[in-house]
Amino acid sequence: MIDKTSTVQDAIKNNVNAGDNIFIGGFGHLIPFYLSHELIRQKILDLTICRSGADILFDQLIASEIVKKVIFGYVGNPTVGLSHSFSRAYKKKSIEIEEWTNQSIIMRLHAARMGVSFIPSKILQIGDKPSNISHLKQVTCPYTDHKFSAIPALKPDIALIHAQCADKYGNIQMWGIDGDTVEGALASDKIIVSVEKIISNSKIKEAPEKTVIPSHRVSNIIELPWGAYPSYVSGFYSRDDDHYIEYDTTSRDEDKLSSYLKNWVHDARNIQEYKKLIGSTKIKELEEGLCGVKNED
Amino acid sequence: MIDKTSTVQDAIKNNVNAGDNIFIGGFGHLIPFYLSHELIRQKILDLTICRSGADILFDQLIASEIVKKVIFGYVGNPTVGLSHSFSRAYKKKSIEIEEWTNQSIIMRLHAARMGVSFIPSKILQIGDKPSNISHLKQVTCPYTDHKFSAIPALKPDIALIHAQCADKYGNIQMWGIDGDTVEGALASDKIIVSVEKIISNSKIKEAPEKTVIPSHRVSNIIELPWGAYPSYVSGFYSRDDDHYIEYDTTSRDEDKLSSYLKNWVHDARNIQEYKKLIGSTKIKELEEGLCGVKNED
Amino acid sequence: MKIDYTEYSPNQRIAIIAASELVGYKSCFVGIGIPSDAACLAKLSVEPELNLIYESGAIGALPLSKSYSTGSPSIAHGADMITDSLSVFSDLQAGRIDVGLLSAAQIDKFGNLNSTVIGDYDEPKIRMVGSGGAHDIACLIPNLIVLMPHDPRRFVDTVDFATSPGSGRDIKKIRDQLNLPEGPSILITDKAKFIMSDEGWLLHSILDSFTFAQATEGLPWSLKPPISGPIETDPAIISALAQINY
Amino acid sequence: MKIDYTEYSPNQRIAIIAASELVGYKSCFVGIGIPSDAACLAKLSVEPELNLIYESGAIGALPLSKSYSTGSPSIAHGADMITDSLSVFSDLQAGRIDVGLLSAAQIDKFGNLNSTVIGDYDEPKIRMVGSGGAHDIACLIPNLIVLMPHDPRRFVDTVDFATSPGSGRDIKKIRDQLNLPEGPSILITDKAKFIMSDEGWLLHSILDSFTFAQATEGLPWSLKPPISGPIETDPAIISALAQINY
Repeated sequence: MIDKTSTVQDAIKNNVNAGDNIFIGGFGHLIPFYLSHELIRQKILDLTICRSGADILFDQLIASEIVKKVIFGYVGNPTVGLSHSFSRAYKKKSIEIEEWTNQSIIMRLHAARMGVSFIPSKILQIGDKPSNISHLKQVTCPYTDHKFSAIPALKPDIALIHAQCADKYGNIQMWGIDGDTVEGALASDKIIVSVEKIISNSKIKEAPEKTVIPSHRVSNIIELPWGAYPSYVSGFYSRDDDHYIEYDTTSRDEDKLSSYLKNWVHDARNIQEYKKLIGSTKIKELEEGLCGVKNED
Repeated sequence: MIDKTSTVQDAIKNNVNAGDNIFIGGFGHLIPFYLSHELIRQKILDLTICRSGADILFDQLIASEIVKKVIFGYVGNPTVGLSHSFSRAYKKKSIEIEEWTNQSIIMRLHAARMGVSFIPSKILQIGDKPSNISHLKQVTCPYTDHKFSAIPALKPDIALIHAQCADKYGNIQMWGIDGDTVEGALASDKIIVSVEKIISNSKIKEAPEKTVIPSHRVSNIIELPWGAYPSYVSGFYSRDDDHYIEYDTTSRDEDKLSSYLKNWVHDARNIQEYKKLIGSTKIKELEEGLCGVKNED
Repeated sequence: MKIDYTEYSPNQRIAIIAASELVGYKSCFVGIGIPSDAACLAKLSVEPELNLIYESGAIGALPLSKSYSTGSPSIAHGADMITDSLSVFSDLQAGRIDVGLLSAAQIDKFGNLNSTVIGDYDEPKIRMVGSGGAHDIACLIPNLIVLMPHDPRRFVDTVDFATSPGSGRDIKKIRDQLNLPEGPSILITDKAKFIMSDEGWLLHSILDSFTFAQATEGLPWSLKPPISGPIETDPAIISALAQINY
Repeated sequence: MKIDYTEYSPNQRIAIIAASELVGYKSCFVGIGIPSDAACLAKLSVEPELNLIYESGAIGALPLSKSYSTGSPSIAHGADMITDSLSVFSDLQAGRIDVGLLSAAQIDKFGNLNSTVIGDYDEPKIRMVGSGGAHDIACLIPNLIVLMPHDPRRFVDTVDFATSPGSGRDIKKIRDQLNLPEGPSILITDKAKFIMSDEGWLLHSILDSFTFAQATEGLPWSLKPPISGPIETDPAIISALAQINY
């Protein structure tokens, strides 16, 4: 079997092209911050980024001016407030948006993952429809004559996700909250995965139910412990709610945000630098914090 | 929370009606033999039974003349041969059949599980279509103009399944091969589950990823260790291939099959009797045999 | 038992009233914030059978500490089941989840909710977070309860953008044609309970300790006197309040 | 290396020839029996990258002992991943699985396969097991290899029932219109390899140790001499044979 381990630099350089449509994993849990930051460091332009519910990682990608279009159900800083860079870019019209709902984004990914160009749904038939999806078509069930919205497939070029473990061949193990991470990855043409820990194939085979993506679908694996910070990884570390709260203040101000990005993204040339920025006190606190279900090993 | 544990007699009597459409779980693995045999013991008539790939449990239900209709993708004795009772009943026209394919049955259940009356698929557009599904309709994608078959939802009245563990509230834990068991259960209006072992709710919460059906969807739980014999249960016991092989000879002959059913079904008034029939030598052998992934506890 | 509701914060009062409404339900689609708090409160007191379902895929948790995201560790911790969002939204669309709780930035007379933009969609004054799962819940849940702090700026005649569709005569007719459930049927503020009618929200009842004037102050809808007496709260709900770490 | 193929059983010979055809593929949809044996043999010898995918949801297993069901313990044991059948069929429909291997009771000139009935559908001589996943694989897999023991009764001009659709000029035209892959392209018996053409199966090559007469004996199609020399087998395949416990 092929060894698919890579550096974060090579994985992004060899798999992502300017203009790509990128699904970004993580639903509160397992957000691939460090892996996705590499898109910024390599300044890969004109990207479309998509997922159902997006948080501050989307804000950072938008602020870095590498995003042309956002396809989403929600973009914000959960409980804390708005995604300020998203709001600014939207008002300046420096990004295009395609606005759906969380369920419809997930059903769009599911259609692509099932290999069909649409699936019917009961949603998006009433209420105001954003102008960019006002062309949404209906379909009639040939058996019941019921009307459904026809949710079109969304097949990203590539998915970037973070998970707990993988073997070097690319069998990916994940547990805890998934959201649309696995569905989005499996809908995509290519998949790159950063993990907390690379484990042996025999360890994988001991718990095949934990494997959510099989090796033949994965392009590259990168071991990036703490790569999901400030989100969290069940069994490894908790969420840094304070980081999210402070980010609200930071991102309201474009200058403050620039130095945040210099600090946390551009200058964090490797995962050790990123860990240094988090700091040992915080690391200890988050390792001891509530973090879902512990690794059973 | 409500205690949903029950006897197998009450669970079937209180939840299944004559004429019901019953999804029966188990894909090679976790076939609910003892639980489903109760349908025979209680002589609940005019049943429709459905699943994708069915093995000798379907043969037994058909032989017992409680089945009016079979909705299926496959009915046989895998590798060993045909389902003789199914073939006889089909030729005598004592059962109706609705013949699909494994994928289309699963997509039919998936449509019901997703709450839509159909989903598009690329299959069932070429090749011979059985006369009973020759009315299958097509649907055109409103975006691509591609033609798809419209796979109609299949929403069973009730699902009977077997799993490894549950708490008394009805949170069901399962691992190993699933096939369409969980999809079929979640598509159904009611769900009855037999398990190898009832465990505490706190044990459930230690591994919430193993839970495949939440308590509020489950009508009754029955502890029936060895209830999936002669199929198998990952982590508990292996498959009795010999029983399947011998069943081929038995079921070719209606008299032999009658005494098999008397012995293994009608006279096995409780799970202890069933275990006695299996016999301690065989039990030891199957407990030690290959049986997928062991229980991690 | 006479309860002085002014001792509780507006959000606590909403959670208290909402908890009463959850009696008899087995499964509840909840979002983070007041909806989650209300559902926890109900489960701890008057409806122990209630299974909390988060769109992140967590089912059966009872988060008693502050959670920021529907995917937070506190939501995963203590769950009976963690599945994926597709599964939860499938259950929702199949009518397998009994009741849902929603909040929003704006609400109008017919229960349309706005979490998308203040102002024009293409040239907004404020660009907000978008629907998330709110539109989906408002379309699909058989019983929908809306929770809104009594802030008159958030109560309008017609929302700037109907992210989550409402109810009332006209919308219900379309919902019927589409085989959708009837939409929002109850609105709870920190002072009163409203119910949906063909003509829009009707004042149903007022929380003890508050007057009609307080309960309707600044609301843009012409409101008749409440059709029912004061809201009674099961003391068990009040006792359970202490367990929730707001 | 000169190999005496008559030393091997017909099923072993099919597996040997089929294994050669799997070089270059990363994922293979396999059923129980000769398909599974052939895929295991390829993985053990000439294509270690090959991921075996069973419709039961098991991925990455290498079952070396006799398995009766696609859901058997031997298939689950040693898997890298166990997912559900919906997921596997979704991958299949999305074109994410490279190659499939099928067998059947009957095959015809255009690669239509029958596993449903011998005789008339409503009044059959023999009622068989039905499609299982065979129809689905035949419709959807980008590369389809058919494995059939050389039993002339199973080779017919037109199958009694086309459970799994074939290929050739007319069917391919319909497949193109429906955006389906081209269908069966290779047929392997225990004596020869055939390839699909517009006019149906063409004899491609014969296994060393067998003659043209033997390779075509009893087949109902008018067969021209093979278009290629004898089938060469990588000795690694033969060596790996011992590891499979038939």
